[in-house]
Amino acid sequence: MIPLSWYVLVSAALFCIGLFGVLARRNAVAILMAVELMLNAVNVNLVAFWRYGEPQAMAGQVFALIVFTVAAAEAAVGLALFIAIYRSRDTVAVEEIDLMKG
Amino acid sequence: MREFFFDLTWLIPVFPLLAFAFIVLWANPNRKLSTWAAWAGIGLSWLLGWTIFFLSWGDIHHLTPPEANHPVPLWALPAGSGMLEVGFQVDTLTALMLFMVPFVCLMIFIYSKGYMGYGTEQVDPHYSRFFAYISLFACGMLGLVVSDSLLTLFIFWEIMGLCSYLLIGFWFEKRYPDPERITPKEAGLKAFLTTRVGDVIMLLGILLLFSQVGSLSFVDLFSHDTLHMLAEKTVTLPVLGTMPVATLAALLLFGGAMGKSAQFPLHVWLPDAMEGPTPVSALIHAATMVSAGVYLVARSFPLFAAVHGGTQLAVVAFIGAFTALFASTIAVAQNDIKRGLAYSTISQLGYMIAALGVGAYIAAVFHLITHAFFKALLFLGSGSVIHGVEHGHHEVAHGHDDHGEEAFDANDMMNMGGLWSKMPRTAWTFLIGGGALAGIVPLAGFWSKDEILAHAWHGFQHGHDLGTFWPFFVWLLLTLAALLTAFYTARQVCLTFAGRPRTEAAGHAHESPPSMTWPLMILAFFAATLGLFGTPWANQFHHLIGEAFEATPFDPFVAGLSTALAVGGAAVGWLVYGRKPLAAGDVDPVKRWLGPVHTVLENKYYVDELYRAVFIRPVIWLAHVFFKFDNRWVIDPIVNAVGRAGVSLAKGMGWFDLVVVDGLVNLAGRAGATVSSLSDVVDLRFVDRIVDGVGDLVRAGGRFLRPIQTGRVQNYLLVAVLFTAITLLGLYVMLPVL
Amino acid sequence: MTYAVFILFTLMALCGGVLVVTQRNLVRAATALVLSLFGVAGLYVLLEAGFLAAVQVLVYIGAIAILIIFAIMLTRRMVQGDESGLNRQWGWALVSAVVMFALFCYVVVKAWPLALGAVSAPAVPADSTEALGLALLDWEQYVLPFEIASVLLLSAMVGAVVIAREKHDS
Amino acid sequence: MNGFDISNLFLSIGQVWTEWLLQLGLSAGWVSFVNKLAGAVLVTAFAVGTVVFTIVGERKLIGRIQDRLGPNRVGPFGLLQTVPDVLKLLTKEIITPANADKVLYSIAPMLAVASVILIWGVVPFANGVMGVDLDIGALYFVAVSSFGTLAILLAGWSSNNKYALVSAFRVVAQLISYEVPLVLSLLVPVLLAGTMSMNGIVQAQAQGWFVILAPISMLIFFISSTAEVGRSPFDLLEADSEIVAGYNIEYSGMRFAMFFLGEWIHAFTICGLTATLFFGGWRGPFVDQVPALGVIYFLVKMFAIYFVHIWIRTTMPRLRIDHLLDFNWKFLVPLSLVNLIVMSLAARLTGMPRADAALGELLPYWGVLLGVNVVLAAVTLYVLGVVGSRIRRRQEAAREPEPAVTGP
Repeated sequence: MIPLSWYVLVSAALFCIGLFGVLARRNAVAILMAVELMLNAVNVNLVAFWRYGEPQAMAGQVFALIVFTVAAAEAAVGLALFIAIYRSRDTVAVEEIDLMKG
Repeated sequence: MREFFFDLTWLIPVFPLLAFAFIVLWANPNRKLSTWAAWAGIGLSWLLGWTIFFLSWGDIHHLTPPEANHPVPLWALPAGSGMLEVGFQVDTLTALMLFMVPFVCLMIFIYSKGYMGYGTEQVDPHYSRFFAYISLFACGMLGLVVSDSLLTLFIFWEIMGLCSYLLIGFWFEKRYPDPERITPKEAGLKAFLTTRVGDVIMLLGILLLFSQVGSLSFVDLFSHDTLHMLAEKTVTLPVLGTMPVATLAALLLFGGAMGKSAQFPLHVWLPDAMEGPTPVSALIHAATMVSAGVYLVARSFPLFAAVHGGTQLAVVAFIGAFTALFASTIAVAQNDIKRGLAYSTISQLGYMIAALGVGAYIAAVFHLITHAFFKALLFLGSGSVIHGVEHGHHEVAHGHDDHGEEAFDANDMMNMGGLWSKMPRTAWTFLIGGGALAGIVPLAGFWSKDEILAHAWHGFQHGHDLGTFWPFFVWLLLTLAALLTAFYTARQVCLTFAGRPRTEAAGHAHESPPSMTWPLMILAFFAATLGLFGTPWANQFHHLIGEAFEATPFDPFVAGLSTALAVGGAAVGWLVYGRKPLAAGDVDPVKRWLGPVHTVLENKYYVDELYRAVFIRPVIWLAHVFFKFDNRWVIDPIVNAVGRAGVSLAKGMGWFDLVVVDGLVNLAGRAGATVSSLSDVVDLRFVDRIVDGVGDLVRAGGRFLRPIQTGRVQNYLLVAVLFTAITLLGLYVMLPVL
Repeated sequence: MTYAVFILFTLMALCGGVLVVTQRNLVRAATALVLSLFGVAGLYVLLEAGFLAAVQVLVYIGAIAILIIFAIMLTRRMVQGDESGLNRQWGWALVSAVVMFALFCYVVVKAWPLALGAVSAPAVPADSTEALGLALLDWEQYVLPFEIASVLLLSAMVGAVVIAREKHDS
Repeated sequence: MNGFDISNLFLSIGQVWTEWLLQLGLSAGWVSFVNKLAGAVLVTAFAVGTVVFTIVGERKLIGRIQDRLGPNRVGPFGLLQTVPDVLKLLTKEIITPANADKVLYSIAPMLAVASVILIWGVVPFANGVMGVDLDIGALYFVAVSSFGTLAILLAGWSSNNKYALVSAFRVVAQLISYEVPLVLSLLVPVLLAGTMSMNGIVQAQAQGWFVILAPISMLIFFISSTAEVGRSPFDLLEADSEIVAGYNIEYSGMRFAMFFLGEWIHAFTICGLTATLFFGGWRGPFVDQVPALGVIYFLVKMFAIYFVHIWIRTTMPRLRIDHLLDFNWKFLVPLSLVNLIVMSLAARLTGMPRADAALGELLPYWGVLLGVNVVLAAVTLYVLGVVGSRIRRRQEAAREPEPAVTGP
């Protein structure tokens, strides 16, 4: 079997890729996609620890499922927001959405 | 039948909650329906509450602890490792609160209809919303009273916090010409944030208890074994040293009570809460919010008493007594009728807290109940007065248009006077409420206050857990406060009602509508008679709250002294303000006598100003400083500075050229003119430059600081991530754990 | 064999991820997201969480990816700009991501051995999907989070409709 | 080695094949790998090979229904017509539009075919004869078919053609919408069988085909799967009179053929699934004694359902997009939700019968489920009638007040 650490490393890599995307992308939708990557990285961790920890208890899978749900809700609301912002400001570039600028 | 009603206790907070939901979701556009929904909600709660109270009165021995503390679980939901248990319980304290809270709330609700101008031209645009909010507020308080664990208590506690924010800031669009004066919006925010400070401390206490006991239900927490364990176990803190867990937990819980019950360091929100509509003030100050703090301390009193002679009781006693005196001195110098009452509330809460501190549990709860009635009465009465004066003002303003809408403060007692004949019902009831507050025999306030003083005196005479100093301290401060209370109450009554009207508005005031005066009269009845249940000779109250607590013996010295002080204070008040009432434009005689001291009192000992200087300014300053990070805003100013230096240098060279070289050349030819031109140059090149330089500096500073808020989420996030990374890195490097 | 499959799926997940955050063209980025998420689904299969793998494909590729592509196309003018897909602070972002990754690696390597072979884990019960379903609906276990999640989803749906709906009045 | 058992033909062939490989000297790991590969190739070959015949069959059938002959030139009765067609498509130039997103443009057709063929991995031909008996087979089917949606969206977008994009939007709206009732009706067999494994579902139908126990679910599944495939009356995705040729307008040659292929395979794949889920799959007389018969039963059922599909395709007019979505969201989705709840309650009520239950025990089970379905159908029809007449009345009321034209 593949050692647990490999999965965790893959997950860490995926997480950091997503992190980079969240910090560096200009487009809001792209940021949302990067967030999805991060959530998936978390899920990989959850499932991996479930598998190597205690497969009889379903905690890992349950949490992964809840992350799915949250991700779906987040995507729906996020995209709706972007479309609303796009309608009013004609852009989804995050740098240009700076109503809070001092 | 008893069980049947007891099992329905959980419905008490649900009725107002349903009313809230109904108004918000369906009845919002319909004022009449909203009013009736709110009344129905609180009315049902009142009926059920009194049913339970009188059932337990008749059946008292079934309710005395510990049997009474059987919580009734409603739901148990799985939450992580444990179960989230939601339930309710009825014991004597709860039953007492159920006697007071829904009834006073009902009176306030009925009063609100008239106050918010139902059916008149001046009806509030958010009339329905107001009823929704106060329903939710009542739900919060009732839920807090019936809850069986600290967790549910905290939830309802926070609901009340939210409602206080919403209601204090109810007239959120209101602005005042004076920018220094606090607006309702800011007052709401202030109340919310100040109580939040206490709430955080309280949450810490709850977490501490949970970590130690593993449960938050009162039965588990206050069982003999748990209390013993908590008192035995000690904890060491960095600054405070070693203390029993029970002491620490009690102190932390007391932090929450300090916030909600407006005790000394956290009292600042309460006077400003007067910006809300008057029924809200009554609700907050009498029936619900501030009582919640005292209720919390009373509810967790076993915890406070777990360690004999511990610091926690001393702290409680000190804070309470100090607050009582402190606030009553301020109240003497307030001209705003509601603010005066607000400080009186703080002072009276101090009484209760101090009473709990010296162990006068029964007296404290008794005072909580009586105070709720007469303070609600006073607030509603003041609201009625303000309402009348405002209407008088409107009438005057409409009468002749040239009067204009200049700033007119209907709350200012200096604008009143002579309302006795205009508003007789309000005046009578206000007088009864004032008498109860001042402690005049045989009104309610006398008995409860006297019991507190007697208990403290008894502790001083016969020894106490805390030794003899603290009881004496409490007794002394509270007695002084009693004198001041009588004085400022008399002052308020005289300024408001006696003499002749000092303004045209007061002259045109009318009695308020019956929906406002009826609650006043009912409350006045209770304010007058309620004390008779707690007389030292036939202490029904003591009987009700439980024989477990030691009764306070009647002490003729204390009773006589406090009666003398009350009558004396009132008499002095009458002598100063009542015998020869102030005319329009007169200066307050006390102000003349006290001079600068009065100014300090009028400004509430400058506590607000102190907080602004110590807490608010540095926080804002820190927030500004922390964002120098972004490279653009660091590098840009550097580049600019270099550029500006270059320009300055060039200008300096030019100056050198102009002044030195030219000056040397021209020196010979124009010796006579040189002196005058030199002085001119000095003026232009030095003085002007310095002035300009200061200006530039300020502008550059402004430009430097302004864009620290980029408004970009990613930017903030980057800083956060970088900071996290650095912190983690530091942790790994420094901690040899990993 | 298992290693080959693992490496294949890992490469899919990570390369897809890199493409997601670097592709300027957003539709391509979304396609790369599908690839990456499919790789993650493959990892689930390797971890014997078949149900999750299927749900991953269903939810992410069948729903979220398509939703994202829809959103991209509805805000299309943005997609075809000539400017870079990254903002000015991307250098710092890269640094912090790399630092975080290094930290993670450090911790992981310290905590669990990287060595191949001699790895054992308890066997997955045969009816793990059924166990998952029972755990979700078990009063003693996760029924509350499950219900809350469904309420969240419902409210998110309603909220999304309300936010994104064009206002026809006035 | 056991004797070659003709009654369990396919398993026997598999055994012989495996032993032969082992005798060749391959290690067990490689044998399993080769076996899996061979299985995959076989299943794919079956799917693709069947298309060759179904195309001809369908065209001839359509010809019959439309009162013409259909293809009849190549081979006996025109049976080989597909061969020159395929050759023609293969030899055509593959055109890629200049502004297309080339990578996505070339990925899309492959994805379209792959998504359909992947479904065959879990379809049981006979008892145990299937690609892989996943314990989440039904979910796998739903998951994999979502790739098809993605493929269409990508094809429409990457072509950089506005008609293609509009078509892709339409298709995706349609596919996503109809996926909801599809999945909800799919859940009923899963519920009744107590497993998501396809083979398990077929085995559970020993107690009665689900078409008898849950006819409403079958109808919903049938309707929404027709929509998923995009055939008449749901063939909006290539309504050529409205949006030229749909999302694949820019495609030519083999790439176009792949979309075509994918669609065609999808058509009878769905029929195979319907047969598996509701018509007892490989179940039939004597199948317990001679498992190999299952393949025949399965194919017969599949093609019978396919025949109904073609029949509908040739006789029903096309729907308008708003009607189509209305029909889904306002009728199919609520109905399938109610159906799911009612069926789960009914199944809970009766309990699952034992595997060896006698007919006397089974009859109440059937009776309750069928009765529930009939009641539900009656209620649905009644509600439809009431709502329909109300709508009609409103429409008439709206039409009525035309002002009378007064003469000059």
